[in-house]
Amino acid sequence: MNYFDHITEIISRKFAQRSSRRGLLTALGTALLGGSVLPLLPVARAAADNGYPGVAAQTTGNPEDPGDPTSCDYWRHCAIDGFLCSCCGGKQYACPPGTEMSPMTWIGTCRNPADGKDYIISYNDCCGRTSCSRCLCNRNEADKPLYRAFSNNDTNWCLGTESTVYSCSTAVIIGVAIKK
Amino acid sequence: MNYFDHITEIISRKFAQRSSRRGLLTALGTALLGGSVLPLLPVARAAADNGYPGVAAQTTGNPEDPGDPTSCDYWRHCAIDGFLCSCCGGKQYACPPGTEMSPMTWIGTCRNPADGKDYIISYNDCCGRTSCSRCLCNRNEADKPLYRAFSNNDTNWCLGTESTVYSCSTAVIIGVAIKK
Amino acid sequence: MTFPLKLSRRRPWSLARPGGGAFKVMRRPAHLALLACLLLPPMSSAELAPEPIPQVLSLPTDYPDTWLYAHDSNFFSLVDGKVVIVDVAAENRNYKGQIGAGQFASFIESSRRPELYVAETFYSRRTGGERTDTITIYNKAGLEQIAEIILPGGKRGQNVSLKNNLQLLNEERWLLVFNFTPAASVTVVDIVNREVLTEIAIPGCALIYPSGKTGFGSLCSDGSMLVTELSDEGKLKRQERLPVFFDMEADPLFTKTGRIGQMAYFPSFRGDIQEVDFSSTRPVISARWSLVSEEEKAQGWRPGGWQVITSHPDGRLYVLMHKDGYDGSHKNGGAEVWVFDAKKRQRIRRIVLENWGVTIEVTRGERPYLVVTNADFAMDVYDLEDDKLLRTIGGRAAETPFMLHAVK
Amino acid sequence: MTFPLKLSRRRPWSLARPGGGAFKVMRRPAHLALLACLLLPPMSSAELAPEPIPQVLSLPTDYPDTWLYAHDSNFFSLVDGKVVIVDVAAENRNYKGQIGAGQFASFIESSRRPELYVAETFYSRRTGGERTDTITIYNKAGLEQIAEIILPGGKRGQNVSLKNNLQLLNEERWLLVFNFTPAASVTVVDIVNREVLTEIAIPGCALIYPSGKTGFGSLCSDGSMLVTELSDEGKLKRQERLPVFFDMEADPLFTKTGRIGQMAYFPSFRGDIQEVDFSSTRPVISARWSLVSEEEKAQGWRPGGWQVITSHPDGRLYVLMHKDGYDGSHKNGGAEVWVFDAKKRQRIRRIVLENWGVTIEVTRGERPYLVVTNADFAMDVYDLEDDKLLRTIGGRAAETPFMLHAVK
Repeated sequence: MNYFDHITEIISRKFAQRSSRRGLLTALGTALLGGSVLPLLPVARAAADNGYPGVAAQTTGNPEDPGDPTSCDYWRHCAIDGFLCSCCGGKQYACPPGTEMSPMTWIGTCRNPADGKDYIISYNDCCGRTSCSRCLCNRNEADKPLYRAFSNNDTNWCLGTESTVYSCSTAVIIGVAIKK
Repeated sequence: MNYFDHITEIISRKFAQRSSRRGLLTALGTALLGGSVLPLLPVARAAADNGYPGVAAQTTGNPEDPGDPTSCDYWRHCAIDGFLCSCCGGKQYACPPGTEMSPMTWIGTCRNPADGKDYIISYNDCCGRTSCSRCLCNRNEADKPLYRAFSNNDTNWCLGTESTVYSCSTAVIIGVAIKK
Repeated sequence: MTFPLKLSRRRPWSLARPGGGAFKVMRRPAHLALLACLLLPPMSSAELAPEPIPQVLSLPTDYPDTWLYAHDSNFFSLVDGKVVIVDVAAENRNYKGQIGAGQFASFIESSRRPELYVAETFYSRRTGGERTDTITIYNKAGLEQIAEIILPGGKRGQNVSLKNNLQLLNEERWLLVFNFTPAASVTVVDIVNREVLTEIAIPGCALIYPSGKTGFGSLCSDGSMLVTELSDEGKLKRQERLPVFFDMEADPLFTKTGRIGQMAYFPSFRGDIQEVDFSSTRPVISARWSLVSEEEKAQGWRPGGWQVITSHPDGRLYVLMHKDGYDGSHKNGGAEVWVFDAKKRQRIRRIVLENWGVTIEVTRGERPYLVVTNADFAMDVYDLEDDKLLRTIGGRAAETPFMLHAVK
Repeated sequence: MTFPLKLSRRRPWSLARPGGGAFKVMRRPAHLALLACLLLPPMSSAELAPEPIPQVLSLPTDYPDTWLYAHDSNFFSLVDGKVVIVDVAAENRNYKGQIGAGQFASFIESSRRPELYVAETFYSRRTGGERTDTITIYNKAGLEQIAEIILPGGKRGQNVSLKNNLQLLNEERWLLVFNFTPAASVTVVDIVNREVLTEIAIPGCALIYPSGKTGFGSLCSDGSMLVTELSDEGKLKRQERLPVFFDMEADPLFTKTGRIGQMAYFPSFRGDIQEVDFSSTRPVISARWSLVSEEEKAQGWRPGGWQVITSHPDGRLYVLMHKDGYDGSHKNGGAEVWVFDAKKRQRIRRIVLENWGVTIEVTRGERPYLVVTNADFAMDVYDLEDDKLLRTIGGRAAETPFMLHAVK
């Protein structure tokens, strides 16, 4: 599910007003995505801070998959909306125990700063437990209104699951996209 | 229901650490209860601040019933625990629309600073709607453990109602207590 | 200051009755009666009188036009959302009451009957088990549940609260519910007789924009509109796809509208207004104009937030605006509310908000108030006489009130 | 950084199927398959491989002794509480999963079977309608609901979460549930065969303190203890009221205990410890001693908070303490945790907390951790090797985690 529209935007805005740390990270991220990939930097970002006090940073353990899966800035999260499953007992590609992964989803295309390739990311929701409430993250660049359903993140994508109750969202690699 | 044990205590503690305003109010309240009743002061307290940002202060409209029913410091609240119904669409003696007043309750004895008398106050809960969540207030002086049930405020007193779901708490006058 | 009650110390009240089965619960506990024996007779006229138990407040049958409904989707416990009734004009007692509205519920009030409607979803075990979709009907005065209609099929569309997924039609005789499974359809309910009439597919389209007496439009994924006309019996009479009238890729329309009379004003992501005339059963795509000057466009002024637009019967549109917008900033909220004369298509003034805004609403009375869900999820109330912040209604009145409905 | 998917722009995916009835939902949506056709073959070994869908994590069958259960009663949405499984020792991934536990639920784990038990209450319409009380059984590895037992009579006791309103007995064959209507009773459930055995009244008393193989004590409102002995079939065999052993008025016992072996340590409001030996079916009221010196007592040092006491199998008691206590401060929380040698009845040391504490727990392993629910409702983890704050687990891990259960 992908509908936590303003909150993280607001949170990051408020945070930025206080410290501008997040603005810095965004700028850093843009620089990284812009071209010259410096493999050490994303790791440094992850280790530094994910922006969620009380949530410990992670790494994927794979330098080809750089960044912190508990951070809204993690490269796979380029079109995610919701609570990050990595903060909720799941992983960036897996649901927490006891939940069910939605077979339906909305999809984004994110560039991996480690190899410069565009990956198709499937934002499958994890369903059947109450709101995880941790690591609320929203990025709206590719969002379209509700009438373009599979490009819309205001919809509860816990569909086709035993329960439509939403808990958190994953960001699963389903392949490399054709270059535009 | 009367079980919001530490929260307001904690909130007031945190608040006190910041500004000591609440400590002042408590001291003021104690002074008032101690003997010389200054009728203007409780009103001044009510108008000043109830301690809950975003909740507007009230008065009872009766100088014999001084203070602010949205304040934890209001004299009738001497043994209350929970969300104050005055902040939730109810009044100090009445439940919000759509809820049901619990016929069972726990009872406290509070001194009215206006007449110096001790009143028996019945803390009937309002039930059948979700947590109001406003004006969380707790005062534990007369609280006994769960095995002394009718003196215990950790119990959900939404009993004997169609639903046991708790929404907020009232503070109803049921009479004047015998002097000890 | 507490004086422990001596009586309760001598007599343990938690008397249990042995054996199984459901105990009958006393409606008026015995100890209250016992306590009454201990009360002194009134000693002076100044003494406060005992207050009756139980007492439950009620509301007027017709709500004042300074009230609104704050729909709290409650992101941090989505199954337990609610609609809070708020008086924005009063100095205090702003929170009037609440009704349940969980699991991506939808809400609408009737303006012809003193009733409120909530479309919601329940699970027998809260987050799982058997699903039941319902329309729950409350009376305005008591906020009591007076009827329930079961919606068949478990297909009620669940999304962040929108006004146009639950709409009244046919002089408020019908209530229309948007479904999404992901097949899109609309269930028509006879809300007077409390029965489900039919379900109508709206493939590739979404939402319900009432049109004329018995029609409605739905926005479609290709930038067109599907028109559905119902028979007098509430069955499908005719469907028609209007030609594409906006660029879905470059500049899609928000699903939120201002509505003045039968004219709806759809803002676009980049700051245009698309007018659609819903006077008759077949909507007419009308003029398109810009909310922003060329200079403002260059500065990136765009509409943004959740409920980004609202209107007043006096002919004014209110739009929540932010600067430095970009493709993807359409839900960011805004720092200003711009006021437009809808007929003249001209801006009247800019209101600079005290706090960042997420959702806006304007009460419908002759002296209107602007209400803004701010970034802390409290509601800021501005007096539109002088555009000054009058008060903030917060203190957990609602956890995440993304949708505000002014009383009609 | 988002690159809008060209494909989805050309093909609107929200294809609806007309007509009524429940649509069968695709388990693997067709568009994923279509997308696969657009994927390039792997170009280099460095490329990240596609990840299978669906994937759901699982947990070990035996949880490490550095984990605990944080019971979130969720005051701001009481119907939607939960139990969060937390690894307090790991550097990250501390939040392992959650199970539902709403409407003043109770929780206990089995130490003999890989199962978790929740006693809770559901309403058919979330806040109203038909009430159903259940024991829900989860497996530890999958956190899946593997069984449910309906509790009859709608009498399950609802209170702020306590350990002793849901207890295992008879080598964990029986699960005992405390009822309160306000008649007090205990329902005995055969948790192995998943059936309700009986209900036993405990008039004027409350809670369940297992004693011996088939007995339990309950604390009573006059300062005594009621002893209940069950037959091998889980029926009532014998009840006995022990003499009053504490002063209910002047200095009542907390309902929370430390328990080392079969000895329970009940703190009193004013700072004593009352030992009760639960080795055999009939509890033995044992020694009473003070946690505080005369000087400390004069300074008002008292236990206070919610879970104010806990213990470790190594023989240590941990008590949450505050200064300047008064009658009524027993739930205020505390600034220090005092560590006692239970056998010697002597304090070993004082731990000054970094943040005000509300509830404490100590993990049961050889290298124990002290976990404190702090005033912000985050969990502070202290290393008991050096009493230093190691980490804080927060970020809405739980809204109001008043009760922490260390993995046994």
